[in-house]
Amino acid sequence: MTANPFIREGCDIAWCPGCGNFGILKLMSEALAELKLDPQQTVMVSGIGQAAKIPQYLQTHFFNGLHGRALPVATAIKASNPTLTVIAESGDGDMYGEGGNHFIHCIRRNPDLTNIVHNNMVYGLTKGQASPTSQRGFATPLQPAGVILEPFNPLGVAISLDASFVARAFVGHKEQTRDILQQAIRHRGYALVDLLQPCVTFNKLNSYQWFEANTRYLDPDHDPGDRSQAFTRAIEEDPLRLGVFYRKDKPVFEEQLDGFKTDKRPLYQRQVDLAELGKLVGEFT
Amino acid sequence: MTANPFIREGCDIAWCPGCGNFGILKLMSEALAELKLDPQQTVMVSGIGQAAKIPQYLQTHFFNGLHGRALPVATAIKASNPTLTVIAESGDGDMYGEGGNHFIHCIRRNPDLTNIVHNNMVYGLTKGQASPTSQRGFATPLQPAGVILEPFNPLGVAISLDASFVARAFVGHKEQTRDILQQAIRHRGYALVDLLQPCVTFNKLNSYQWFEANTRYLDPDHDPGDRSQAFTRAIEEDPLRLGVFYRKDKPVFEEQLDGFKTDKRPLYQRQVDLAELGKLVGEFT
Amino acid sequence: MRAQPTFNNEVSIVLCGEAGQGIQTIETVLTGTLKASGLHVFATKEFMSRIRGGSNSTSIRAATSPVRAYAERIDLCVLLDRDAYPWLRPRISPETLVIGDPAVFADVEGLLPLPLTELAQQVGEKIYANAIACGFVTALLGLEPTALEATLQQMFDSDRDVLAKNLRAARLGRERGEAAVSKKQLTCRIEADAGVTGQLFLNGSQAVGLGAIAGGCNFIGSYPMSPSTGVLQFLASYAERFGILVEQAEDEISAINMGLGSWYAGGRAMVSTSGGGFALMGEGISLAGGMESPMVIHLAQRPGPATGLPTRTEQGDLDLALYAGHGEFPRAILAPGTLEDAFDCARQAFAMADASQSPVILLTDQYLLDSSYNVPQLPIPAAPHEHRIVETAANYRRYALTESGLSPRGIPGYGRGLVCADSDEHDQAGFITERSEVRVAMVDKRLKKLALLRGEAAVPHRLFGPKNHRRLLVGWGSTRPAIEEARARVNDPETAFLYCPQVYPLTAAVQQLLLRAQRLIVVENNATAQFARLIQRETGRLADADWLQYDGLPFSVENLETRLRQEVCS
Amino acid sequence: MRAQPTFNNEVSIVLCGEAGQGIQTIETVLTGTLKASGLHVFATKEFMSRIRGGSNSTSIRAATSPVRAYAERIDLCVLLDRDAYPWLRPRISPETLVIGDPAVFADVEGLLPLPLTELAQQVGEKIYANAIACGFVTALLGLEPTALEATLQQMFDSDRDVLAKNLRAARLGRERGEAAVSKKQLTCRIEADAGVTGQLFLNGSQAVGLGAIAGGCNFIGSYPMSPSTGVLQFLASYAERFGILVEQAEDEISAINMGLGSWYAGGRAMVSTSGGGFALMGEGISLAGGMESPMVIHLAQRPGPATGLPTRTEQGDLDLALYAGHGEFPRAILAPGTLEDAFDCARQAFAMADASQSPVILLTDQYLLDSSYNVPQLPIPAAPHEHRIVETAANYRRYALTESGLSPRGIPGYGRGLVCADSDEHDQAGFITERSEVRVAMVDKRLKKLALLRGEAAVPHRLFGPKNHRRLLVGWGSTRPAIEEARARVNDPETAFLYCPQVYPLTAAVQQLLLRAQRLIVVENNATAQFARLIQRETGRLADADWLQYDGLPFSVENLETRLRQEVCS
Ligand SMILES: Cc1ncc(C[n+]2csc(CCOP(=O)(O)OP(=O)(O)O)c2C)c(N)n1
Ligand SMILES: Cc1ncc(C[n+]2csc(CCOP(=O)(O)OP(=O)(O)O)c2C)c(N)n1
Ligand code: SF4
Ligand code: SF4
Ligand SMILES: [Mg+2]
Ligand SMILES: [Mg+2]
Repeated sequence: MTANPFIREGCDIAWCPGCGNFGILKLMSEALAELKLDPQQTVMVSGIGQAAKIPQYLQTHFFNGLHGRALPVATAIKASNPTLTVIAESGDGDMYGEGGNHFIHCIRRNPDLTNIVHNNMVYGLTKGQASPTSQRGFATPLQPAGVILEPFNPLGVAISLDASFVARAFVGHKEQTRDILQQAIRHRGYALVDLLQPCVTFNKLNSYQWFEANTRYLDPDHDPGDRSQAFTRAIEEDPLRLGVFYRKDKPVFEEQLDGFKTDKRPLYQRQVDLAELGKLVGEFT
Repeated sequence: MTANPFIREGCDIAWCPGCGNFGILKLMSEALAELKLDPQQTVMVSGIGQAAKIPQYLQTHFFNGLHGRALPVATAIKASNPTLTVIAESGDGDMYGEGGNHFIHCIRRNPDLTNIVHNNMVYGLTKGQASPTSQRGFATPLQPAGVILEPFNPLGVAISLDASFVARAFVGHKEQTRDILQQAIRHRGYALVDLLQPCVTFNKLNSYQWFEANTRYLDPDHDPGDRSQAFTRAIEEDPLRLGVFYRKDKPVFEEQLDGFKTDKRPLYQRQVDLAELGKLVGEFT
Repeated sequence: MRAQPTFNNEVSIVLCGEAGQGIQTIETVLTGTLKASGLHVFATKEFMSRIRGGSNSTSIRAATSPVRAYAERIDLCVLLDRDAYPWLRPRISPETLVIGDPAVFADVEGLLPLPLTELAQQVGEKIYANAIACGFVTALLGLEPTALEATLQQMFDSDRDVLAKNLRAARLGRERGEAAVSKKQLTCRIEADAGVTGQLFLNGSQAVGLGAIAGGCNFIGSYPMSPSTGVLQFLASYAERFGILVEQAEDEISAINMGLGSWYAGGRAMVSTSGGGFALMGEGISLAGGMESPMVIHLAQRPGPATGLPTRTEQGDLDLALYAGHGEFPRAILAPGTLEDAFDCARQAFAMADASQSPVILLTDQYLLDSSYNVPQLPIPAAPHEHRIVETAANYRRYALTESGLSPRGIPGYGRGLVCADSDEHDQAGFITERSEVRVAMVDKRLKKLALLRGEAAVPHRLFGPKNHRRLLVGWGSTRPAIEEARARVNDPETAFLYCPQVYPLTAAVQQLLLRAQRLIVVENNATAQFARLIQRETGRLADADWLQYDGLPFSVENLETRLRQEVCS
Repeated sequence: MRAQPTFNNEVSIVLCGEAGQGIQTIETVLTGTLKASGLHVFATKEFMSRIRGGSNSTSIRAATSPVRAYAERIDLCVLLDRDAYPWLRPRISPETLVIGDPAVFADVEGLLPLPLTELAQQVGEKIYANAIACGFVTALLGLEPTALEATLQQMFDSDRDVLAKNLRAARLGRERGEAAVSKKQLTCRIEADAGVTGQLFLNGSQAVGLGAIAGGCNFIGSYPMSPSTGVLQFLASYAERFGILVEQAEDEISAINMGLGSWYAGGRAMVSTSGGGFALMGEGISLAGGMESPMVIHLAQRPGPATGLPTRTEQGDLDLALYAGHGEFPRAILAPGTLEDAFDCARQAFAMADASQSPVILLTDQYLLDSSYNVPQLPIPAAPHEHRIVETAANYRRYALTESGLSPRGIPGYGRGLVCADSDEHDQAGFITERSEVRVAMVDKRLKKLALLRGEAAVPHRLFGPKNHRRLLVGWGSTRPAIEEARARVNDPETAFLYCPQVYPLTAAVQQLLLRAQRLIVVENNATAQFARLIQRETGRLADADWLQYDGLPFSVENLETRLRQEVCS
């Protein structure tokens, strides 16, 4: 076996021992390597949070931007150079909280990118406040009497917006999750993987055991082409379903842009056509 | 018949002749009056846009704030003084575009307010660009080759987030729409009315005729308690369904706040308890 | 009303009506006709934030020599609507010829009657009042009918019937106009300049859009907001022709983050927005600063705070542009004053952003964007922009420390290296660090780049008037033509005008001029003298006077001329 | 390492280890014990932006008289982790007693060995190393064991077993400590001050939170962001007790808009955020300005740009605070320097916002918020805040023009009037208008309110040192105690220290002092001398020197003392 080209050597990893993020890191590097992707052609885009540090530990290009803003960045990277494989990966607070508006509109755009959300149902980096996916009653330093908001349902929302690929996975299940990640990365169009991940430090409720006990894969006869069925599964809470809920092939964003109609080159290979500009200016007489 | 106390006399109304907004204005003043609400206890909150000008023409309190930001304002007004009736009303661009993140998280909170969205499938005030609900192919000065994004599905998203009241109406149908508006205002909890409205100036596609031809009420046996069924109806595009899709009674946001646990008074009636503060400070020895 | 109106060398025409009545069409037709007749033409509009109704107007100056600034004086005032009249009242003098439908304006003393409703009915529809008015006005000015006819032909060439009706309407108007000329003994002595007809005629939004293309712009993600939308829509309409990726973002935060993503991947991106949207972009601008990403931000000013006056003009966001974004990093702010400047500053904004790997803000305003006039040519560069992206080597480090503070900029997928861009404080390779010595080195690295923006890469100032001046008027952005014209009119031998298209950072040359001036007068379209404060902050030099205006309207030449005369006499 | 260590009047202790090792617990236990022993105590921490691992440290000073600033010197350095050592290296002098596990730090010369692992194993778990270290240190300082025991008792009173183990660990540590004292002949002469034990001990976040409550804060919608989260969580923990509505917003934009909604409806709201979140609030701040809504914004600074150094300190957002938001409107910025100031400025921020119907920004930083020390008392006001809301009459107009610019503020549901608040330019009743004369009147009205913030409502400056100074050190915010102490140490008869808790607008008194100073030195924890620039912008007075630091750490007393000595000698 050759060495995995996606493993970045010598990182000082800033996660807590036992954190679910380690498992995700490993699965990601394996999934990328098995897909035979090229690190030089792969860009990881993230926001800020514990999950959002993952690009620092993978041997790829990265754009580790602002909290909540990975998706617009990733969309533009993909559009500006469609030859790149683009993965937007961050935490649940980042993607569904601060970045919620980008989440819904990115799905509407359907750029060809993979959106992986480490869903630990808590804000890790800022030390344990509720995230949009925190369960009702979950007590935190900021919600001392427990969360009173309805948990955000990323799958339901994505299916409502006719996202082209919608899946949920749990880091505890290595085989299945690696497979789901690979399907998502291979999928042409926007692909969401809501990836359940225990935060051993700040979320004592949703532990490895809890996820084991409270998740179950979609039935084998689940039809990912059936949107209503996918939705019905997505709103089930007990257990939370795992697997690929929904998929639909649709035209991708970047290909439909006027700016690619006649010129297919990535932007960095283009130069302004000054003669054409001269002509255009001439039209203003 | 006594005069409608919600009609503001002598307004110079800034809408185009024939605009669907006039119909909404009339229906709103009638709905409010028929519900026997008190203008002095009613607050309209809006953002910026043509729709968002409606509070200027109703005889109520208003907070005509920033583009996209009506819902957080409305949530806080209701929480700060729960005796008020609060209506957040704006356009589709305002609520689903710029304000998309507030839309999804406001639903999760479930404050007792009514959210009315004038859905003309276009940006009116800024002269005709696509809105999140614009149909694919709709050509505008900014989308000269037509819209390529999936239209935003407000009802589907709201149902995914288990919104407590979700309805769609069309301004062309006066009786039914007034009734839906009244149900929404009376409803305890967050209530969404996606209100279809022609923009006669910038949206030549979705005209009165188009809405007449492309909408149909939910079947009489539709069960608004069935979330999956509501979703299935919400993703139908041809025709667009009208009526109350979904409702569910849930605890409202403001009542669950710790700050109301012992003191039920609206905030303006409170004073800091300095003796208690002295005690608290004393605890820091 | 004057008995024997005479227009010498210049005429100032104002047309006003409701939104939706077609003022925009009249403006296009009339300016086209005037220019085709060999006159220098300037036009600017003011309009309400509504789609129909209200009161809008367009002010047109036509002259023997170039005109580029708003003037208050009205020679011909065409009233298409009752509501418009009170708004224009203050500008109407006894010399003004007021033209309107006698059925509507029975009470206006000395009205030059033009029965618009009646004539339009003859043609078929109300909307033909526009062509009638154009025919009338061109006749008053004694222009050849062919110019108007040709303009109409060009405009309505897609519909024969509509064209025929417009031509008929124009003729009806012209006949009335000719009759009025002979009756009033109106004389018009505005000589044509044959050179004008071949010149360009465009507005500020178009100039900025063209300049962006010249700068290599190939990506724009933005959210509509007056008065910035024109530039966005301009680029959208040429997206295919120039290979520009255009996307309407869901909000301004998305827009600027898209822009940064595009630069990262090798694009040349810009965003276009106004004050409120720009305020939302502050964090993104800070990200550009921290990540050392080039970024071009077009900030089209309108009066604030908050929603303010969405369709009016002000220079109220300089302070904001200067400090938007948390933390400390360099930036440049360019504020063009003419169409040529608008083109050139837009182009240069890309070059400066690219060269300095920093955000560059292009600061315009509603007045500049919505004003149009003829210009001989735009300064199209001889060669396309420099290609500054490096092909990366395997050991590429995005933030390598160098003498100048600039690290060679690689992009993913071009070369063998990895491009690691980080929003946290980072080491040379782009990885998160908290080591204080690295922090200090990175702060120093970033701040060093300001020297480039202040020096080599800077857009130079212009000085108008005597080198040996005692009194210095200072202006930035859209006020340039009005100040220039006022200064030229007064032509005081001791007064010069310093125009700063680069408002930040101030070049050494500008600082010297400011410090040397004996009397410093800063002219600004805002209430708090923001540029004067910037000068004070940068040089310690206090302005001796601030000439301010903040009513939502641009400075008129007369306003500045009057102030300058008073100043010179006192 | 010194042979016979002696601590006269003061000792400086640093403990360091990984995140998650319990440095925070040690800090709490040790400071509690020191204070209970009658010593004045100061503690501050620096930590990495990670939850486990890395290197964190806490610096504690204990003294005979009050200590309130960070000092570099280390007398006792307790190493709990290998990685921490290199970070502290620069602060370790030959005089420093380095304490650590001999198994881990075999290579550290002159180590005072404390076999933490071994002893902790004896007690049961690794975590008891903390109590062992506390026992050891208190023994070195010759403190009575009862103080430590009482502190542990208080802390672990919920779990008997844990408490017993902690007490045992403390004893083990103490025994080793006592042995070391006799062996090393260590002498500790820090006299106790009986008054200290009854004093308060709190940190900056708590002081701000308490001050907000004192100001009548009853609403906070905010989004977590270091280092501002402490204040938010503080208020959350007292939500029921003080009737405060607390909500975690989905983002900072929602947070500030919630705040404005609450003020509109009669609440007294604040938001708490840091630079990046504040940058997102700019449009909301502009809305507060345009709508004339009171608003209190707590901006807890950390080093930028972008994500920067999330857990470290800087004073880099003054410029941002000054100009955030588009358009022109008044605001005030308060930057407290001590815990008493933090309390008082937080309280005053509410009073000023309410009185001026404008946004007030409370500018703190990580260093201030994460530092704690004993204070005799907090300035709790005698009476609660004024009730400024009016009961509206039927013809109520929200923006009635008045002499002062202030219109009586009504709220919906209290009185017979309607409260119409608008983000567009509006007339006195709150309705959209585009009339230029109304626009001008409203701009003037809004700007007038600055006089109140500069005058009557202002938070006064403090001058330390001789009135007849020649040299003036100027500081704002958290640098106050370090500058105060450095000045006191040098005690130059010609040098005074001007501390400005209100950094904007500058009061007339401050301006006078600045203009009168012969030599002006501005001390700031940033790279671009932002306050010096503000002074220049407001007064034209150029600072003669800027003493800056921007490595993510606070100024130490020694740093300032050295600079001041050089300055005085030169
Ligand atoms: C604009 C802005 N607001 C707030 C923050 C502070 N912040 C950093 S990470 C984070 C939450 C992280 O939660 P999540 O995305 O769930 O990631 P996790 O740490 O749980 O993996 C927050 C609130 C920030 N960096 N920027
Ligand atoms: C931050 C910000 N961005 C953009 C705008 C400009 N703007 C005003 S209204 C509007 C869109 C209005 O569309 P919609 O909400 O659908 O209302 P409509 O006019 O169609 O009723 C936009 C983009 C703004 N005022 N503020
Ligand atoms: S805080 Fe939670 S999510 Fe973050 S590294 Fe630790 S265990 Fe993982
Ligand atoms: S632009 Fe459209 S939405 Fe706006 S008033 Fe006119 S018709 Fe109505
Ligand atoms: Mg999380
Ligand atoms: Mg709309």
